[in-house]
Amino acid sequence: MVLGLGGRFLGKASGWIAVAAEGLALLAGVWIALTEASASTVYHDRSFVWFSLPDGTNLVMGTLVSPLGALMLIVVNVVGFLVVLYSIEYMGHEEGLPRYYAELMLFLTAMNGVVLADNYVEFILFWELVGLCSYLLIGFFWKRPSAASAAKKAFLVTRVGDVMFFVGVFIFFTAFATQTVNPAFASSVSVYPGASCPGHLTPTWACSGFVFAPPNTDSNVPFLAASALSGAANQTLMTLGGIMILGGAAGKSAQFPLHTWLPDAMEGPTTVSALIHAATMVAAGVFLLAITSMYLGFTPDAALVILGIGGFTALFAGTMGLVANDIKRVIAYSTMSQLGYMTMAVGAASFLVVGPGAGMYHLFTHAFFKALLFLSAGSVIHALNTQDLFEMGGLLKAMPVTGYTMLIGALALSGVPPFSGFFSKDALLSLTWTAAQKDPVALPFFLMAATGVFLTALYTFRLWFLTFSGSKGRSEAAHHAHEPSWIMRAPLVTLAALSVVAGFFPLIGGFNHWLPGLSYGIFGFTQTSKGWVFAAADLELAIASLALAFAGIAVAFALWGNGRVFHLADDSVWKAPQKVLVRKYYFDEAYDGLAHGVILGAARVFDWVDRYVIDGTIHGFEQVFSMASLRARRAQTGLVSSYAMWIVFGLVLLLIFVLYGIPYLGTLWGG
Amino acid sequence: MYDLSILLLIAFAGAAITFFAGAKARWVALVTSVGTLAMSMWFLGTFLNGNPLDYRFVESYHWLTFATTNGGSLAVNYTVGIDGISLPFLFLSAILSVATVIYHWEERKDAAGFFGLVALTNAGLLGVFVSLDVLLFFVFWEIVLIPMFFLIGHWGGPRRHYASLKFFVYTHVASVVMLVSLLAVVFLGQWPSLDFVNLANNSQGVANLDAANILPATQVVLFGALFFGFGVKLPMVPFHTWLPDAHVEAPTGGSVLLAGMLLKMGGYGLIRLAFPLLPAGHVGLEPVVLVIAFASIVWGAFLSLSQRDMKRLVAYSSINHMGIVLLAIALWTQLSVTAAVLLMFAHGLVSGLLFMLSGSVHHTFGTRDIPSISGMNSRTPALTTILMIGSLASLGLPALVSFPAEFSALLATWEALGWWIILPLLALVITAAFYLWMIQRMAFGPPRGVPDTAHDLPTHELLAMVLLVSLIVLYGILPFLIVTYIPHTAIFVGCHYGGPGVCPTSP
Amino acid sequence: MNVDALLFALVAGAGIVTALGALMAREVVHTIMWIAVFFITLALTYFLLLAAFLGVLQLAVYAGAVTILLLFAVMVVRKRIFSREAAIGIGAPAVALTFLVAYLMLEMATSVYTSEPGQGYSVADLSRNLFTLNGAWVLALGLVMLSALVGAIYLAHESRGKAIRSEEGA
Amino acid sequence: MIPLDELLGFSGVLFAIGIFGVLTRRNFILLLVSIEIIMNAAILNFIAFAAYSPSGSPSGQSIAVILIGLAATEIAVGLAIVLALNRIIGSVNVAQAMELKL
Repeated sequence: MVLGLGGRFLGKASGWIAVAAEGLALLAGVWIALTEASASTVYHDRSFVWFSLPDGTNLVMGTLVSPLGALMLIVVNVVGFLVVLYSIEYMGHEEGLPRYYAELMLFLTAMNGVVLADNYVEFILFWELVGLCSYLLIGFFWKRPSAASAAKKAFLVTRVGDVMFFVGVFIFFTAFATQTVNPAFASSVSVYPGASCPGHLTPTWACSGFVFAPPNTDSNVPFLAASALSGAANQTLMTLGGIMILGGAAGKSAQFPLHTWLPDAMEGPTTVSALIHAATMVAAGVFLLAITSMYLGFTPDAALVILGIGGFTALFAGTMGLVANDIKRVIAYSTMSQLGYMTMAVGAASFLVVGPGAGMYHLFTHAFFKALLFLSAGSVIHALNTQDLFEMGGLLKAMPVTGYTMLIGALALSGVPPFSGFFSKDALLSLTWTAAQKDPVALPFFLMAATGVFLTALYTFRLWFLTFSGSKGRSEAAHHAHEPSWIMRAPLVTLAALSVVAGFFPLIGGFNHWLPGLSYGIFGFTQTSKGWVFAAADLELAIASLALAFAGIAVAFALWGNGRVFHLADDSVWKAPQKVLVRKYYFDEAYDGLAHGVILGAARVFDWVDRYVIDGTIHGFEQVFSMASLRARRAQTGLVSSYAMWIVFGLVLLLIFVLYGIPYLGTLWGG
Repeated sequence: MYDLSILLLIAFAGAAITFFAGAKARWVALVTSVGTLAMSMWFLGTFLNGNPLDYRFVESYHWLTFATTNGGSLAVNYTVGIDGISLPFLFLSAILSVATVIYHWEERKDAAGFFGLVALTNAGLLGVFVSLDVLLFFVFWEIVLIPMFFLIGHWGGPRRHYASLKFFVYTHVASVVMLVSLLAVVFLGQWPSLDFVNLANNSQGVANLDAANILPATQVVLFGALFFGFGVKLPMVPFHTWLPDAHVEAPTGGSVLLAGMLLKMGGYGLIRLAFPLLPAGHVGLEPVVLVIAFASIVWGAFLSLSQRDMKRLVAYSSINHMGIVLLAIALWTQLSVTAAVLLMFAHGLVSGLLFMLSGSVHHTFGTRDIPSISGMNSRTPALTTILMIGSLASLGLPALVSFPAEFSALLATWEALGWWIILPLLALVITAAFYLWMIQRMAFGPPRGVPDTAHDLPTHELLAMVLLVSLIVLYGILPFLIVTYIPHTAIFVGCHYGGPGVCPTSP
Repeated sequence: MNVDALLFALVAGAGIVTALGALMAREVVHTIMWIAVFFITLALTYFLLLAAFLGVLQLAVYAGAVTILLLFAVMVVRKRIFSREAAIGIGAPAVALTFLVAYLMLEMATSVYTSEPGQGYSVADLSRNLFTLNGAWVLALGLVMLSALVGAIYLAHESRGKAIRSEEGA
Repeated sequence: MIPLDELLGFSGVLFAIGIFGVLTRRNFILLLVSIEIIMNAAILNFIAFAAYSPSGSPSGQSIAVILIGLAATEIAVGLAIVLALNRIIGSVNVAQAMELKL
């Protein structure tokens, strides 16, 4: 918690202050993470009562350094540090730098807050701040209408997800309140580290992962008592809760159908894309699902939905990546696709009631190689001032460092050993395969994900070949390209190194519990408590995915390698699908139609009703009254005596009524 | 001992002096409002020293006694006191009047009258929130309306006469209905005095009423009338059309006080009078109240979406927010009442800020028409930044004051009504949509409709806005600073109503 | 017929005669004389009803102050007022209405429930009652008097301005 | 003691006389006098009822006191109007005071 605050002390201008602050944050983050790894108990502090009601509703803010959080802490701060360093040169010539760094640091603060949050309300708080920073940074080039529009879209689409997330958290509140006698339970939904394995219903992995537990008691009794699981209504509610949480995660992590904002978000500076829209913020959705995964373990239906959404997105985004011509958009689609893999893995893990380690593992490796890809792309854009792939080419000679680091990133993304992406992708594919064996509903999604492996390799290398291969560039700018200075190269090299070694991370002893439920394996050999165990199925799976990846690379080489240029649109067979893909399956049009046609239309209709029906009714009354009073005015003569005459007439009538009328009425009513 | 009377004295004497202070009027108004602010902050500071369930700083002086037809008598007292519900409003009123005075520091048109009316509004508002006697309450209630009528009618925009008249007719009809039904409650309930709390018997200040004296059917009728009386002020659909007109035509300071405080009087009246006094009435009319609340929420959100005038947009978003307040009040649990008070507090700050912004936009660019301004960030970064903060606060971003309020209101809605929560959530998304649309059109994009001569905010306007922004952020990050006061009082409304909460006993 | 009833018959008759006389007098000054006597007859009635304090009040306020005020007004607007009532329009409807009202009133008077007469009240009783249970009305009266004072001053002020203007015009 | 119905009859007759004056007189001062007669009739009623009050409460007399005060006030305002009328239209004839009409 403390570490992120460093970013707040940001002076004017200089990015170096930001670098120094984030450097400190990095050191603090690593130190906290290492402390976590070595400590037997988890650091947990709930001292700050944010909002408290006597009826037991307490919203407490606290700090929780959980194993998953420690992993995220390292990811966020390492990538954050490198990106801020990279920004010094990359953003050096832009206007409004203090604003840029301030927003970036606010983002890092909020992201650390998300990682260290100890309950869902606090999580939402920082989560929304992260969204705000994303909004601000996408709109950094505010004079461009497209940037302003993209920023709005990002905020709105994630807002839809957030709203679902709210409902999910409300359902949690309900679950707490109904499951416990003590009203203090309703207070806060906490992710609480489990030190022991209580309760017959708690899955065993919870010991190394999380259990939900009341914050104010010492026992680790999970809130999901037996009664929560019996009864169809409760089960339905819990499933809905899981799906609502997925909604929140899908908004942030750009999963189908809330994915439309991510490609547009590339309007922001490339550094922002690398940090926020590849490595950290979008991963927050997966992180959310991971910390919720024990809950999801009780709702297999929701887990399957998550698996399905993830698997579908993995393929769906890959297809769109195939036709994008903007270098950043290609990487953006690959981000969506990889996030789909992670989501799928967490869903599969929840379905199988194991820890969410596989998905987190992929998140971990992906953060490095995706940041690497973005920063390399940024380097290219910096040199060429264009983002169009078809204006590049042959850059390998001019920019060898960029080219080779990007190659490492591309190989890691495609899942080629020994680069990190291979291990994590293998782990999650095998997990999903297990899930598919348990329930055939998951099988189509597994196949989609497998197809996605081929597509990933295909579009990644399409990108790389179009950019770097060949003898000469396809545009004037490409001929004059040159490497950036060491400030930009250093992060590239560092990230490349990390992309290579990150895959071996789970082999380091002492960090196993950071990735609960992960069965780490290489070519069929899986590390278990009994040492390395061989399984033929895993080997087959690994070989199959490797073959798919190589096939993808080969096809890419055939079509785009060595400076060849091939447009899908030129081919008669691919023309129609290409058009659909370029238009992103018409999702933007559909949503625009919904927004403009339906909602705005309804707003217009409401406005008309408000102006003419409601206000019109009021004015109608007014007119009736003024007409009536005009009539009545004619009776006024202005002569005092005639007024008096009328008064006396009234008096006489009143007297007659009192004298004769009331007794008469009395006889009528029998009184 | 005489704290609240001193507060009222400062406010009213200050207002009176302001009218005759001529060129020094703004200084007098500033000193007056700062004085009330200082006193309300002192109340905030000392309130927690005693029993938070009590009415505090109570003064009660017998005034006169009526004979009633059945041989009893009815005392009229000067009774003032504050509790955890009125305290935030007291503070809010003082802070908004300080901000208004600072914002209008350079007001030239009949300055003494303007500042005097602002100070008088503040004084009346303070009176409304401290009075615990029906007659006193009504007197202050009416005092607030009069300066607002003149503020709109004299300093307003081109259609000010229409707007002020509409405002006055609506609110006045509502207050007459309110008074009549309140008196009906008093007489039918056979109250010993017009005080609406029974200070002698109950330290929790549970309302005076012995509901058994009034037949449930009668209660329903009376509740309907009271609900109408307060609801028009709130405002609720379909009696809301005075609000956009009044806001659009009112001068900036008038809008700030109108949205910031006058709407809150409606909510305060519902919490303080309508709901606790007539439990059977509430039960009987609950569906109607809920339908109106949902209608206000959705209606306000959709209408905001179709507005071109920035001020109108903010006005309709007020309807939306007050709809959520109404919903929270209608649920009538401790959490929801707390949320309602907190949301009103938040909305007071945020809408005040937004109306100041629209005023500044108007005199900087000469128009409030959203489509005709673009890229104002290029000339007026400070205005743009504050505009963004205000909009984000209004759409409920965390770390800004609306978030804890909206979150707890929605939580209460979920707990009470379940999936009906979809409607307010939909409205939440739409709220985000129209604010973001406004920012996108006005703040970003290539500069257009932004003259080179446009200057950024003058110091006094900036100061007023920074004051509000800092409070919005402060209470957003540390909401317990204000939440602390509310729920202890909110618990009695909950338990009095026979809700699930256990009624606290006096310690 | 006891003494009280006899006295009342005399007083009431005088009252009716003086009231009519006030309205029928040709000169306005005579009207004021008549009305002064009318006020005195009513005061006598109050004494007969054992309401001595009210009787005194009637004498002081009506027979004293009000009469003087009326007389003063007549003097201020002297020449036109001293002249006789210009046109006495006793229309048939007015007379008919008057008789109708009188008839209804008498009808009403005979139809009321009567109870035993009380013993009258001391001034202390009266004031206790006046300032406790009817305190609100005293207060309201005070407010009315205040606003009447303001109104009267305003009217006089306005008329002075108008008068000056009309004199200049003439 | 005087019978209540006679007292009420007396007051009723006075009331009718007052009404008659209000209806027929044009002179503003005479109008005021008529109104005073009506007021006195009403006050007499209050005092009469107070004398016959079953609960022994002097409220009727209290009201009478207040009414006397009110009547005095009314005369003061009425005379101010007389003065104003006299200055403005040069007459106290209400038939000429048509400005009540808009």
